[in-house]
Amino acid sequence: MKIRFEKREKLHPVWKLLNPVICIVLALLACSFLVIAIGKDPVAAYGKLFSGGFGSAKKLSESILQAIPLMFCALGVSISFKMSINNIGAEGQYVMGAMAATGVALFCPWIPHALVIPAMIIAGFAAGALWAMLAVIPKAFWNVNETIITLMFNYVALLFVDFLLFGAWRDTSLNLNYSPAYPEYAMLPKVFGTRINSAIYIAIIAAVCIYLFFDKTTRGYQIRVIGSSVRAASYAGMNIRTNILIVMLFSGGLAGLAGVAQASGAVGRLQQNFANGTGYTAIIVAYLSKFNPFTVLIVSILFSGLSYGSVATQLVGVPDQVGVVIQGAILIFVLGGEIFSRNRLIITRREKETALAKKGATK
Amino acid sequence: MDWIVSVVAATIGYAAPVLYASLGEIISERAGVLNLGLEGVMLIGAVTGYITAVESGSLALAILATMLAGMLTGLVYAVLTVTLQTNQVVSGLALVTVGTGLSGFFGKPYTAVTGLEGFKNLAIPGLSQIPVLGPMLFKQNVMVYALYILVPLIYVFLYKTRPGLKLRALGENPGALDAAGMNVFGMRYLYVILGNAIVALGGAYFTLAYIPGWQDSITAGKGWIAAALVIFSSWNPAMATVGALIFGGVEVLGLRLQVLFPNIGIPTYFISMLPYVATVLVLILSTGSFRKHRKPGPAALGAFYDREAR
Amino acid sequence: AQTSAPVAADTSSDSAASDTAAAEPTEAAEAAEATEAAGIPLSEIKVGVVLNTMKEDGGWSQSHNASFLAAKEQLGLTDDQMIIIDNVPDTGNDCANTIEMLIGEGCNMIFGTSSGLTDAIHAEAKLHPDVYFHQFEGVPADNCASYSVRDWETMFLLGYAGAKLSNGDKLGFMAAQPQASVVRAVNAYALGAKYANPNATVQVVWANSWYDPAKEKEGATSMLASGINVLGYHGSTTAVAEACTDAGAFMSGFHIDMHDYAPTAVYSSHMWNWTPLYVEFINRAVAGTWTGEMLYMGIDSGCAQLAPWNTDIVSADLIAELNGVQAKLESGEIQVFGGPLSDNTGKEVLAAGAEFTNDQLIGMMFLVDNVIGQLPS
Amino acid sequence: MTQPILEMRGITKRFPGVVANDHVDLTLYPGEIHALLGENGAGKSTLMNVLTGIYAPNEGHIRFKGQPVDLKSPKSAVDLGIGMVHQHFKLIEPLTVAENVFLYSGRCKAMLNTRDMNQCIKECSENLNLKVDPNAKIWQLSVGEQQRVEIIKLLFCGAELMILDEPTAVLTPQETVELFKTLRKMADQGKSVLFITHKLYEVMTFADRITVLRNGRSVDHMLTKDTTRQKLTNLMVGRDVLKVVPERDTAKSTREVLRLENICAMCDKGVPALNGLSLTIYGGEILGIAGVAGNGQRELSEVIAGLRRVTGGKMFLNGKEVTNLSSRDSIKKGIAFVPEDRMGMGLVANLDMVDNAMLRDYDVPPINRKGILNKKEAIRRTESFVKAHDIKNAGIKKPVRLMSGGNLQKLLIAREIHGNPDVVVAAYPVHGLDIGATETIHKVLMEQRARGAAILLISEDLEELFELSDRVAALYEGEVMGIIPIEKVTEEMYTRVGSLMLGDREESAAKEQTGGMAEA
Ligand SMILES: Nc1ncnc2c1ncn2[C@@H]1O[C@H](COP(=O)(O)OP(=O)(O)OP(=O)(O)O)[C@@H](O)[C@H]1O
Ligand SMILES: Nc1ncnc2c1ncn2[C@@H]1O[C@H](COP(=O)(O)OP(=O)(O)OP(=O)(O)O)[C@@H](O)[C@H]1O
Ligand SMILES: [Mg+2]
Ligand SMILES: [Mg+2]
Repeated sequence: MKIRFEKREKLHPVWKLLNPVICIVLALLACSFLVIAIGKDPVAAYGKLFSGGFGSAKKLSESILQAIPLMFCALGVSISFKMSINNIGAEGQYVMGAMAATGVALFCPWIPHALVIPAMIIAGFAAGALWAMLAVIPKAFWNVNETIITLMFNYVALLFVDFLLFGAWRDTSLNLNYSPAYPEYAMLPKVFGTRINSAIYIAIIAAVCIYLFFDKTTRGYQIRVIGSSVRAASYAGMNIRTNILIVMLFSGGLAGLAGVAQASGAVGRLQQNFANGTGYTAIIVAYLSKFNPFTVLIVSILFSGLSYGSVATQLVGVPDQVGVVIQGAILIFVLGGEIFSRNRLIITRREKETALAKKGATK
Repeated sequence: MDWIVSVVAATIGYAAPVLYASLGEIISERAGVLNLGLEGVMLIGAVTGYITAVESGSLALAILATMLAGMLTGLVYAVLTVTLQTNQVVSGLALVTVGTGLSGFFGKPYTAVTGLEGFKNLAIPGLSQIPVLGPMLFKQNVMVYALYILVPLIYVFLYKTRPGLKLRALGENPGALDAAGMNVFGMRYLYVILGNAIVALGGAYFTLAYIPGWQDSITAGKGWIAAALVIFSSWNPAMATVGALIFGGVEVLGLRLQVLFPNIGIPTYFISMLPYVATVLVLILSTGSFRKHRKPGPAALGAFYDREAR
Repeated sequence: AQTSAPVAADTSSDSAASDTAAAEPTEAAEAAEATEAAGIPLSEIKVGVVLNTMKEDGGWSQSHNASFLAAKEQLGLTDDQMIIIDNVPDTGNDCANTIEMLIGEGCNMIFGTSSGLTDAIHAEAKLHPDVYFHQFEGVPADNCASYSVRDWETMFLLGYAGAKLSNGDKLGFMAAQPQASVVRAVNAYALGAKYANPNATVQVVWANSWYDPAKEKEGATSMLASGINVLGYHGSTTAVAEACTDAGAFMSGFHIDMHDYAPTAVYSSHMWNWTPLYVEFINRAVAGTWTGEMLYMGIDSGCAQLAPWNTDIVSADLIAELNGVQAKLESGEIQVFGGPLSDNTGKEVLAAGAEFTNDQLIGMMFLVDNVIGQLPS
Repeated sequence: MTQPILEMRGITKRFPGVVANDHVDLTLYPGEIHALLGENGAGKSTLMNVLTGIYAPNEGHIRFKGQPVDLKSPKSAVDLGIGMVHQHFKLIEPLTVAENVFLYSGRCKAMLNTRDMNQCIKECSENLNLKVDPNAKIWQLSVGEQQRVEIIKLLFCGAELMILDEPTAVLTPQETVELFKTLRKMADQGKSVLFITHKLYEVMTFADRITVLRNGRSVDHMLTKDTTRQKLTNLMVGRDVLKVVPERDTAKSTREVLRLENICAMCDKGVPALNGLSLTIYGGEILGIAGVAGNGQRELSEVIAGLRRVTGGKMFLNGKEVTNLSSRDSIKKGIAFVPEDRMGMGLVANLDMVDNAMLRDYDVPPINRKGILNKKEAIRRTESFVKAHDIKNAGIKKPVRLMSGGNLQKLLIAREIHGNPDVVVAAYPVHGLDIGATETIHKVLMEQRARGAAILLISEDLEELFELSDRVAALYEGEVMGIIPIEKVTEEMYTRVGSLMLGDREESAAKEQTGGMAEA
């Protein structure tokens, strides 16, 4: 038997849509074997998983709340990946954004209360952007691999925030590595009737802006060109260095906004390990969304629902790590399944191979 | 002098897991397959090794199981990146996620299970009596000694043998090897699987030799450091050794500074940043485009090979 | 009675609130407001527990998990009457979500075992006034109690023993992060050592990470390499035990009896036993005497325990001496954090005869004068 | 006749959108040198890739030495003794010449011995009269030297059936002669040689038999002695080709548009590629650049287009110095560039036609309105391109990677001449195009010339150069060896330019040209 792939020209749009769905189902199936392996009931576990994340309006709204920082990070990551800049430093940019917002909220008493939230947003964006741009300066000027450096910057950012939280910024009234709580005027208003905060509007506006940016502006056009072909871009006289920095400005800035949204919208103070892996999950989300900003919003909710729901799997005795495994497995299966939308799979039996000579395998 | 000896000895012990991971990754990247999932593979290796050791009581069996687990992840990764032609950067990240999740899942009952006699430091009779060098190099554990053999072995294999020549060619121009009738896909599978087996040993080093014991995310980011070292090393196992020792040295010295100069005035958090900052600096200095003769890495690295593509 | 502390309360009202909270269990005295609350029948008690790390973590959460199971056993609760959820991050929204889930499952007593869960517990307590909340080292409120265990008496004893076992005046201490509870343990250890040997000093090394066994081992090794042969420890990995075994040095364990990790090195361990606290809370709920107050227990109630002295290391004479010191601690003759105290920069932090408030203990952020090391400023 | 060594019957290979081979037949006998002929894109390389097991055919079957064979993978072909020099070299750049050759040789021992290997290759290259340094790394070699390595590789490893895909494109005429001497020797030993070339002269001189492909079909096969160049050309093109040299005024323009003085530049590897090159192009003329590929053509075009920094010398545009323009400025100053690498550089495969149509002036009005793209204008423009040049497409909003080579090139050139540039640099503009597209491109170039643009035309096809150019400059190792005005195309012109391409300067060329070429 022989297996090979043959390029196909186009795929029926229904199949194109179905492809990732099938892959997700397969991923869930594969993970159910894990549950079986520890002697638990996968149906019950998945039931808890999904009802825990999406089972009621309240749970769904909690998942959306949790998804907000993920949305910002994934939007940021997706624009850098669109230019083929592998920014895996969203985690650090997120934390830096939260740190700057905290600085404004707690340590700038001279800012009029009404302006505190706008100032936090600006500071958070700027801090994330600066941290991201700093990490790609070696790339922009000396063409050093950015993947690793953006990652190393995460560790540095986390340690720096730890330094503040264990020292100068510590809430001295608590046995906690937390900053003091934000004053009321530094908290984002809630979306009416729910715990979801108004940063969700910013996320939606950001998604629209990103869409328009790539479709309608010369800058977005340049980034699309560079992302597809660096050679064509330099042929067209595009300054790659400037564009790298600009992309990271927005990529990091958006991740910084994730920090603002979480700190000022949900938590109300800065905490140690504030991002808690969101910056990494964002990469998975961005990739699964094929960098489409609107898809990013939806997939973010799906993923945060999965992580919420995984807590509930403990009720039936399944460790919550299963949620992480499922997230990774979904990515792996969707990645691996992509080839089937570009190619058709051709399996020929040994005996049939010679017959191929006369018949012609495909039309 | 004693102080230096103890720092060097500690550095070697600290560098060993990173070096295992780097060596494995060098093999895989030389074959043209970028695997950023080192952290995940190490964790899977770590948990497998530990569970096997606890259950069977045999360290040899544990090492074997570790390598098998590494090979299994290698097989999955090869199916993804070689056959299914997925994006290697993202696949690597997926491997980190899955590796972290799986190791936590299966390791849960073994967290803080104690009583395992791991690989102990063994003084090699004779060699360990050599002044200065002896206590530095030859009072380590078996997994470190294995590296003393593995590094030269991989070096000679890569640069002095025909299969090594093929491996070097594989990451540069798989099309050339394919046209000459060599099995590009098979070789990529082989080296990704082999590489991951070695990476997994890096994880098992923590659970079987260094600590021993299992805890969630026990590798604490060392896999990423290893990925950086591969670039620094120009895909050369000898240079990777140097890189791992630099990294280990910075980390060890950072901690010793707290003892030597307890009132140094630099917050310890900044000292803790040193290894990461050093990694960034070393990467820039060794691969920046201002360097005249920098090696950009295997030309086909990160790209899948499709025979019929143009 | 006190007003419920708002989630985002500023610091001044926080400390005001906890000043009124008693440091010692004072059940009946203040139970006036609780009398109207009829008790919950034991069969209707349902306990929901949120652990911030894995329940097998070999330390913190493991000790809580074991204590909850013991309490369940002791009170004869059924399996259905207790749900333990672990690995819930302190940060972010996960805790609130988990509590919602537990209440959805019918829990009427919620326990959060990390001080990091404070904000979420306060917010949820407001939303569910009929559920009894309990938080570790938090701020008490109407339906939210706070609790802790005095670990400094045991740490003092371990420091005392360490100084006696040391081959010189200098001891070491391997610590994870400079969080207040860790700092408090370091200080108690150092004060114990000083009580045994007025010249004793304690070198502290911070790993600056809650979870990096490699770093902890290396940190321990760096102290042992400088000639120190006794280490105190506050953390939950086996790494330091490994380093001490290799070097033939001694150490004190933390969280659980670490004797098995390193039989030749661990001379004793500080161990948590939360069972008396949890039994007390549940009993109060059943009796209808439950109040939102601060409950602190220590070595006297068996909440803080020492593992049996390792007789291979600690001589019988020394054990006798230590028992004497322990008796003095229990009788209050020795106040671990009694004035005068000055920090290692020479500043006086507590005048002679003075005592720390609860808040000052919870938020302790200085190193006593015989500790060598620094805190982030 | 003896039994054929190879029979290919009914081979069909489809790629998305193209039928590259459509029921092709090919027969090969032992001991013969066989030429495979066809226009660019006729499917020659595809057929050879099927034969070497790289492409799996959709239909057809192959017999080797009378036995049906199933070429599942290149390995099966290698095992049968089929060896090939590929059109696009299959060399490992960071390895040395010797390592590249030994990599494939069964003679290579498990442990490498550099000294023995080098010695062996040195002897071999001397025997074959193909000089290369065995210890040099491939990336240090010129394209010509790399071609020699490929040939050494093939001959060193030995094969029953040797395939050479355009081996002579970058060889000097002398080397070509040497190569075919060697191949003939091999054929006399009973081996078979199959070679592909566009140079009819080589076919007529060296081949025993010929197979002609057109549009993916095998149209005819014949003995060399039974045919003529004219017949072959007609077969390849499918109709009678009347040599119409396009009409052009001979009035000499004297308006100097672009002048290069002593230009020096490095190639990508940091090795000097242009060494004091001087040129002047006048408005309304086409200056042809002849030369073996890899002698600085690419660097020359990139220097003019502002894509490569010069390390010495000066460039003037309309009398003003413009040395080291950025590519942005060079676009703004009216320098159009049709690069040799159409898809990688000139066009972006994943973007649609509209996006590609504005690649060079996305930045200036009317496309750019204060940072916002004027999509309407871009679409209008794309549609006008499509109309003006009859560009076939699947929709202007579809990625251009779905378009065929000829239509891509039409889009590219339409974009470049939009806005009437002063200078047009066209590198290999018709490479890989069919006759129709070629004619369109040539027509466009002549129109630009008539309009008064200064045109630099780089090509490896002397016929094309002579047909279009007013003057032809020969490039050798980054220097202009001489510039020849083209008035009347004679056989003598070929030899003259040929010897310039070999590095004989104009002064000395007259004496030596007879020696080298007469033999050929
Ligand atoms: N293939 C590539 N992929 C990604 N980034 C690249 C690539 N090639 C170059 N770059 C990045 O772009 C940077 C700058 O490119 P750019 O073309 O803007 O240089 P430049 O023309 O010298 O800039 P300037 O005009 O500002 O002097 C390089 O240093 C490198 O980091
Ligand atoms: N791998 C491929 N994928 C898609 N199309 C291809 C591929 N290889 C060749 N083609 C197409 O098949 C046709 C024949 O190409 P081929 O390379 O065989 O021509 P050729 O005769 O060798 O031309 P040249 O003289 O330019 O080398 C062309 O239209 C080409 O675009
Ligand atoms: Mg530039
Ligand atoms: Mg060809």
